[in-house]
Amino acid sequence: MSNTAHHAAHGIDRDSGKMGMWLFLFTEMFLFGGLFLVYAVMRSQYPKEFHEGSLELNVFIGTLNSVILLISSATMAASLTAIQKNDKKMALRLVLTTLILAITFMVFKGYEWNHKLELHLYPGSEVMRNLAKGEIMFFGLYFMMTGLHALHIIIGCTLLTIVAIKIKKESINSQNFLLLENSSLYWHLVDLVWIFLFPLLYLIS
Amino acid sequence: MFEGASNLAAGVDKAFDFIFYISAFFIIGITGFMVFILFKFARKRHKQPQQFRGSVKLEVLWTLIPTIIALLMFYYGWQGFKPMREVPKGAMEVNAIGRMWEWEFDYGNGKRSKELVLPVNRNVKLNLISEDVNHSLAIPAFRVKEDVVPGYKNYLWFKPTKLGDYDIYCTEYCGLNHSGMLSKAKILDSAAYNQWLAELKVTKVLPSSEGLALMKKNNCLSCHSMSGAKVVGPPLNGIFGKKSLVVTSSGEKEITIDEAYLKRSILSPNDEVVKGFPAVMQSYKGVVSDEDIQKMVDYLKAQDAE
Amino acid sequence: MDNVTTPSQENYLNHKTGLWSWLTTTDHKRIGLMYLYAIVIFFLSAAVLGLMMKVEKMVPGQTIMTAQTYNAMFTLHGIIMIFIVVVPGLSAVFGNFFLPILIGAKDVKFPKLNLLSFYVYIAGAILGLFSQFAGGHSPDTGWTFYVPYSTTASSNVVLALTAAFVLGFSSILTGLNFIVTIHKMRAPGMTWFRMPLFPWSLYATAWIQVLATPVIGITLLMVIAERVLHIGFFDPALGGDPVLYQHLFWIYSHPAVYVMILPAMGIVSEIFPTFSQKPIFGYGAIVVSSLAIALVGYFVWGHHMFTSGISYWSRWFFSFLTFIVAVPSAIKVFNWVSTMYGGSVDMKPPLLYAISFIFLFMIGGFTGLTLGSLAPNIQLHDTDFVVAHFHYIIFGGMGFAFFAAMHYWYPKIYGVMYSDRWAYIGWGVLFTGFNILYFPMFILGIQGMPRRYFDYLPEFKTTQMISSIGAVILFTGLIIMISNLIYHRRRGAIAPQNPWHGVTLEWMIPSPPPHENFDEVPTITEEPYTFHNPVTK
Amino acid sequence: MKEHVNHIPSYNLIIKILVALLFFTFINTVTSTEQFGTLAIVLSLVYAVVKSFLVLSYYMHLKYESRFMQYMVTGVFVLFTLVIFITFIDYSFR
Ligand code: HEA
Ligand code: HEA
Ligand code: HEC
Ligand code: CUA
Ligand SMILES: [Cu+2]
Repeated sequence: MSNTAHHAAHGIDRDSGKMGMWLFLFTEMFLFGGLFLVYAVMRSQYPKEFHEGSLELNVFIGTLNSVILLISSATMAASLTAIQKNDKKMALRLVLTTLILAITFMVFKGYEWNHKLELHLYPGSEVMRNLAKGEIMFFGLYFMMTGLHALHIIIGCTLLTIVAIKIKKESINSQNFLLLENSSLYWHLVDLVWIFLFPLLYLIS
Repeated sequence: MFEGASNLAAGVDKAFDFIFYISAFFIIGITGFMVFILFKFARKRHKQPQQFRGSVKLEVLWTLIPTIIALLMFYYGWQGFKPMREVPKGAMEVNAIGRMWEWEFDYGNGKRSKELVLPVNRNVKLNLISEDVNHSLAIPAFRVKEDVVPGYKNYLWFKPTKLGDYDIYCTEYCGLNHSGMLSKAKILDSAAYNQWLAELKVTKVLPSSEGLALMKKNNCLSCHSMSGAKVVGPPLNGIFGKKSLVVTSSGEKEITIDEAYLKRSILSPNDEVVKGFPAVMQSYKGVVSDEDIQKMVDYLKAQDAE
Repeated sequence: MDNVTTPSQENYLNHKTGLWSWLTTTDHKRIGLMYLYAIVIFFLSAAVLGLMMKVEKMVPGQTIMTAQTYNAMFTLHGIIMIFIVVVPGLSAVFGNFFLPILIGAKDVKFPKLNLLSFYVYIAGAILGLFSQFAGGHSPDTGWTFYVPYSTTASSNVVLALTAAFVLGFSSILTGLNFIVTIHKMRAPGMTWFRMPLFPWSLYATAWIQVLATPVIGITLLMVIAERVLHIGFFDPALGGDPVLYQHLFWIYSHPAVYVMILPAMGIVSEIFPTFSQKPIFGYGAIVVSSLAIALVGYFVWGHHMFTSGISYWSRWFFSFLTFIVAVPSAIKVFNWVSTMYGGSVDMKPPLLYAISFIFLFMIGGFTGLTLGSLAPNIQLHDTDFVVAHFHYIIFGGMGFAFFAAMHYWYPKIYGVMYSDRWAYIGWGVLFTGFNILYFPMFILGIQGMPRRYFDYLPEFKTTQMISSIGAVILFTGLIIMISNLIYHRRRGAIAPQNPWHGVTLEWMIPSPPPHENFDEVPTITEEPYTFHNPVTK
Repeated sequence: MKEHVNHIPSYNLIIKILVALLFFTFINTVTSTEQFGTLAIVLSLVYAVVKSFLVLSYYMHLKYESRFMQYMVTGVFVLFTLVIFITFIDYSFR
């Protein structure tokens, strides 16, 4: 979708561009939806083990990351307001803040994963194999879901970088900001997914 | 359908026939009508096409009628199916075990058979157990079929009503020799059945099924069968102690299969290739730990020669 | 109106020339044609695999291939046919070519995305083929990739899964593009209910593509994760659930069968009015039934799993909805037949194919009902009856609609005519062969012959033999039909602008269409399929 | 297609929403650390739904979007819920 802005030059109006983006977001929702379905089924099969598994996760980091992502969503939304108000500097600053927050999120995530690796808690490991079946499943889902989510953050970061450059070069401006708008839609979706992931993985006691 | 041989056949056939006759009616009717139109309204004969666009009355009619017919079809199918999930009390139970690519029927107390032998007119429940991948136990003459899924407690039941031999198929794709995963259901009268059961040898349960699990895990079974079937490689059941003709770099020789040979076959399979087989097996050196290889070899050794 | 386009006139084919101009084109018509050639090539190669399977099964026992090869063959046949040929099939070829024209637009909304999705498609297709030949075994899981076999088998399953994943992505992009196009690009005056039926069916299809395809994406990713990272979503030893895989797989793959058939229904809905010179009967009902099929079709996936140990009520529910979803198809059939009634019916090759479509689709549909019924399904599940059902409905339905569209729009696409005579002969052989090939498979299935069987018991010998002979006849028919089209591409008589006297927008522009379709964007003032002066020469 | 006025959410509004979002996150951690039993999961889901509603309507501007888009997004969520529900017809009656 990264070339929507390019189309803008050829007369891709904002409405169509946004509509295309929303349709794309629907597919993302169902992509994660598949995982949520597996989660729901597995949780109904192993309620106790899921509880046990979630105790292993670091709620503090989870919460911190939630806060970070929510703030980044707000800055992203604000940058869209800024560009529409023709405040280029502010828009750029807000996009960069979002980017930094995203990277912070990844750093914490990396720390969390690394910790799991140190405990030899990763799919296929000896430690993992000796857990109860439901717990293996819990961690499997944990890695798959957060992993896919992290992948989306990384894609988002790339997108944000491009947006930042384009704002700087003024090819995104108060008249033509479809790419910024679509990137922010994408970014909010990533946030939306986390809004569900966080309680389901970290907070189920 | 062809003649059924169990209590469930009537329900299935009734639903099938119902749908079949209605379908035949519609297919022949609509096709006939189309042919009639093609004749009657052919451009040669009919130069003034009428320009009407539809009729609400007709739309409603041909929404409602098919709905009703479809629901009737559903109803018959459901009625035929309902008894299949209601196992009567006191049905005799047999464990049906599916593995790549054979069936085994466990009558309890170590009595196992490769064929399903049953007394006529008694309710039987088959507990379906898979030792590896999905299979499906189908006996068309009895109109039964259920998947055999690892980790699942699936079952089926029926009451055979006719003496005779019936084919058993595996109908869920399970790999190379799926089409060879056949067996027979033999329905005897109760005296004959009791005698058969009494004479059935008690097979000792194999000691280390861990070895078997390892062999599955390492995909040995995609080339070797444990049932005597020739797949890519030679079957591995009961080979211990047997003589085998192998081809080495210095020519053919006959060896007796012992523990050392079994290990060599896994670690460097292409040094001694069993005659008549291609040298396609890869070495498992470094792929499988020595410990695990030992377990597999132990398992192979303990296999009962049949 | 019948002014003949002279070949010297500029059109999309000679607008620019050279291979490069094709490979980088964003013209929807050229992209459609590139899809056409790719799909036909894949279709023919997969069809040859089908023929070889039939030859192998002519007599019991091993004849021309080993069991290993046979298994790899039906897997590749299934993967190509489903993911590479019929799922993109009609919408990518005729959808791309005719959707913008039919709604009076110059192109699709995102032309570059359109080209991208073509290349994604090609990449996926190549990956799929590559999985067969890259070292190790070719995948032999069947196109359904059922676990745990697909997670333990030693073959190149990951590559095949990735291929299906990539192809799904292409399908999503096409769907997305079409939805936006239909929403935003309709010509002035073309309200929703003045839109012809082919675009309507593409619209319903596109929604399924967007909303169902991601599910298969994530499912295949999970299988890949299971194989590569040892996460045991579906492995019972690790607490996973093999039947859950089947749920996820069919959540996509059942709606996918409607992705195949809906555009086919759209195409025949275009053909019947034209060759009867009479408006379509029950336009509104056909539109609504397309949308109903798309919606309800989402909820019947479990009818593929009736024997896999799902709960009693689950079977009940899925069987019930399966019967409900058949009703909109019934409505369409009645409306098509009524469209011809009272018309002035001209039995040209496209109409012949469209009528055969109805006939074969009915057989496929009713046997689908037999399968959807709980008790008969127990007997027929995973037998040759299922194989016959879906070949009737996919090949007989979607395939014949493809051929119908090919004969209907051929003059428009290339600006030349094929030989009617050879088209009739090809049809005759094809249709005969088709029925001889697949009808016996119903009988085999009823007798219990399981599918995906390399070998069979002697009692099935005669029926198998008849069926195999059918395959050879079908093969001949296809060759005749295709040769006719290929031969006349260069040598055919120049086609008029409107050879069939159709009234939809594609017939208002020259054949072949100019580069940007319309010199000036048309304004639509009336319902579609309005024949002011029917031509019945 | 009618020209609709382009709404620009103010910074003020964005911050208000952020506060609400953080607030729900905070309560969520509280209600699940205490012993809330099965209620905890229900509450978590309720909070998540409220939060996503806020994000969708304000940050993703659905509130200012056409009726059609609003229906579509709702439809997608309903569709997904139905799919889960139907899958559970299998799992809860095994
Ligand atoms: C284009 C593809 C396509 C289409 C449109 C359909 C349409 C239908 N399919 Fe089919 N199906 C497949 C492709 C398709 N199918 C494939 C590929 C498989 C196998 C997958 C695999 O395992 O590999 C399959 C398997 C399959 C099964 C599982 C079989 C099994 O494995 O056990 C079932 C069971 O319910 C089924 C049912 C139906 C039904 C009820 C319809 C209905 O939509 C049909 C509706 C049509 C009609 C009913 C005919 C027209 C109506 C009339 C003439 C009017 C009169 C009508 C009434 C009175 C009701 N199909
Ligand atoms: C679009 C879908 C489609 C089409 C058109 C076909 C077409 C054919 N299929 Fe199909 N088939 C499937 C989709 C399709 N199939 C699917 C999805 C499966 C399930 C796979 C699975 O189980 O996983 C399947 C499975 C399947 C089986 C079952 C395997 C088994 O369960 O054991 C068989 C067996 O006979 C078969 C045979 C055929 C035959 C003979 C044709 C014939 O109709 C083909 C006719 C064409 C020709 C005979 C050749 C034409 C060639 C030329 C005109 C020229 C060629 C020239 C060059 C290439 C240069 N197919
Ligand atoms: C690619 C297919 C393939 C796989 C996988 C495979 N084998 Fe083999 N195996 C063969 C073939 C072919 C032969 C016969 C030729 C030879 O001896 O090398 C053989 C021979 C053998 C023999 C000698 C049998 C005899 O009768 O002398 C043993 C023992 C054996 N394999 C064990 C194993 C074990 C244990 C594994 C898994 C860890 C395994 N194989 C995996 C193909 C395979
Ligand atoms: Cu066992 Cu197929
Ligand atoms: Cu289906």
